[in-house]
Amino acid sequence: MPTPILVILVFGAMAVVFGMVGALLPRFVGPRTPGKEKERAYECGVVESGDPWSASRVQFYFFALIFLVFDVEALFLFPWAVIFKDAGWLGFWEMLVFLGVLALGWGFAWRTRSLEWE
Amino acid sequence: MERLFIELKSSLIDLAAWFGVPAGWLPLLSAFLSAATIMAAAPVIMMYQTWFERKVVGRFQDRYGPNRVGPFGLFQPIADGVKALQKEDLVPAKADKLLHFLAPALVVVPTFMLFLFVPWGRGMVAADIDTGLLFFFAFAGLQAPIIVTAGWAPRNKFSVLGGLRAAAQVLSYGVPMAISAVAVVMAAGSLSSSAIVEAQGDNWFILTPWGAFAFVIFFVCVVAETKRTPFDMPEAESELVAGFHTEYSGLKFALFFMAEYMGSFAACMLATTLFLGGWSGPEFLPSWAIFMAKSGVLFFVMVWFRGTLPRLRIDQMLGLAWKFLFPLSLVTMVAEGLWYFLRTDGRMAGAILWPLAILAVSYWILSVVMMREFVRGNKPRGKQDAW
Amino acid sequence: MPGEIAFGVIVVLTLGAALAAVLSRNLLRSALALMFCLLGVAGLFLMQGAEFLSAVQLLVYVGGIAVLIVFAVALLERAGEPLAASLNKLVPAAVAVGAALTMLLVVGLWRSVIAESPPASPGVKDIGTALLNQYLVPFEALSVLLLAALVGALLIARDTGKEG
Amino acid sequence: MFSVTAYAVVSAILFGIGVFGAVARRHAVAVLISIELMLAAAALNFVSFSRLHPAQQAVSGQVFAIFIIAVAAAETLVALALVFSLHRSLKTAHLERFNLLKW
Repeated sequence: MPTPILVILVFGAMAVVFGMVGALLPRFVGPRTPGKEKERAYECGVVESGDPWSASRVQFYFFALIFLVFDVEALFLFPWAVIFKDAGWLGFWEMLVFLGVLALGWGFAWRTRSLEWE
Repeated sequence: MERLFIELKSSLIDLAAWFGVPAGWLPLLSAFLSAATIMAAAPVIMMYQTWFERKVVGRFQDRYGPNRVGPFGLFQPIADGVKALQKEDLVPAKADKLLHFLAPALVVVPTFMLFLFVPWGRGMVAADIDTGLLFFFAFAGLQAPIIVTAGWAPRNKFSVLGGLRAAAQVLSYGVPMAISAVAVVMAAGSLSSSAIVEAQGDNWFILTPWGAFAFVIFFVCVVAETKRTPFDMPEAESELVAGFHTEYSGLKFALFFMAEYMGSFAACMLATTLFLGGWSGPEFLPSWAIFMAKSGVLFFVMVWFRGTLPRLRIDQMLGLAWKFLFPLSLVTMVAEGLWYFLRTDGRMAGAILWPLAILAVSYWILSVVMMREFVRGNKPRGKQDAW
Repeated sequence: MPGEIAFGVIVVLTLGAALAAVLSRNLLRSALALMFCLLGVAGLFLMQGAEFLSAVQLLVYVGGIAVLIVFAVALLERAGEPLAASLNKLVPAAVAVGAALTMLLVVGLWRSVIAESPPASPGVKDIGTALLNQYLVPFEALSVLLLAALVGALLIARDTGKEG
Repeated sequence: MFSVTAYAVVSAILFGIGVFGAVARRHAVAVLISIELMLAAAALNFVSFSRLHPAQQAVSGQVFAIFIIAVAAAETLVALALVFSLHRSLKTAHLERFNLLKW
């Protein structure tokens, strides 16, 4: 197996161990004085109301959605950018067509005010 | 000095071979050595980042900053770590206990991974693969789901909202960040970070007309990605207490803090690699020292932002990403294409003028549109639209 | 040797996470398990020398699609609670179908002789060239598909009702 | 490096798990998660089997896997939008409740 890949795997394993130890350690080291008041959700001292796990705004989903579309676009930009100099004008135009179509989607999202936070 | 770390590593491997470690395991040893070095270096860098930031912001605000523990307060980060360790591990009664444990444990992992793909010096990329740059962006994006989980686990209103906001911010700024890097990839013709540094030589990409634009876009996005001021509204204490890490105490909080600072330094390192010529510089200095110095200067700029700029509102923040930086990054990419084609055609004058003209016009149009949107956004709107 | 260990660990992570994703009664945990499973698949790509694909898997699948699902779970009402009954009445049938299909594939693979060959690992340049020449039409068609998906999803998810 | 068979077996098991989930889960998002598992298994197969070919044709396998990933992104966008829409009108995302046309 090539060394760079080995480095990624070994380092990933080490980072996971680092995080796990970091998150487990306070259980054994820190003091433990549990209490009912202490274990309530913190809302600046006010008794909490409502359930935070109920539905939030769909607006967040819009941003994730638009992000995903343009993330896929960016993914196609990278292999093109690598061969951009060899591909010449033709390759450039091919990518501009691709971008142009997706720019329509961006324009639609702007027009329908999906890019806005209200 | 130049090859200090490389020689050290190869002599350690030779030593292991001499002691009779089978040849099949030597690559693993080599990988382990690189990994362990970075694993040790990154937290130390992070500790002195916090010290540096507190000192500098202290000066901005006309105070001393930490100066009690050790000379110039140099041991302050260690004292902070010990203090975090002594805190009680609070888990809210209603929390999802498993996720409350997993989120802080995992949040550092993708941030650590970022350091593998930057060239710390000449020939010092830990994982020198063809697609290193793409891996950097991929791991930077992995933060988002972990942050949502971290906010979700403790079942607290503020942290749920903070987590969702932070994730929306990380996602939104990830796109212009990647696209502004595409312009660099076009010029360098490679996704490998060491090849990008070598492609620049002494002609740093920031000195080209498109490069200057791309650098500014990239740096703004990077500041937002790492949730630093002026984009720190996921942690806006005036509205959301402490954002997604409200309910984490002691070392668990320290892990989030660590992920943030390490991420910001890794991002400075990547910006140096892409636009500031990486480790290239005067010959008499070792390449890794030059690289660290350049990254440190960029981190100073981040601290400068923090000392100077007020926080953006969430609508302004998202608008800036999608209505301004995103189209501008695409235009930058096209300008880089024009620049290259005109130069290969031998029209040097046009090569400077056309890209600059395109960039300037689109910058002007976009900023005018943005300003109008902001002015409109500041007025109370009559009818709330269904959107 | 290190290769074998890495392969074993990644396979266990992938399949274990897949099982957890399918069986967990808590949707958010399901979504996170999916994320780990896809991470494992990215690891398998990496081990086969498909570096670009591995990065794409991380960037789009783990960092995009899995995030979208996590978001959706966080935004749906009551989705954070463990579901009372997460499986329907078709469990025996589902187990039968899943197991039969897997057995069929595995037996088929076992009996077919697959020639061993050194891994051919095309680089990013090859992929870029293929996209711009051989696969130009699907590539441009994909932009239309993404446009359609973006517009469609925005229109469908849009809040037409009165509640705010 | 392992034989293609090893990766293909992993992919087969992954696909089987996905099929089970897609049939047996009640919640729409859980079914979607299972479908993602199946798609990932398919992409894994494309990449593993492309290794049997010289680099010229091996590209095709990888390009197909990229297309699978991109199409999966489009599919997820619309599917989750549908789940939101149904959830809004029916207050549930359990698939057997979506039976208004079953008369």
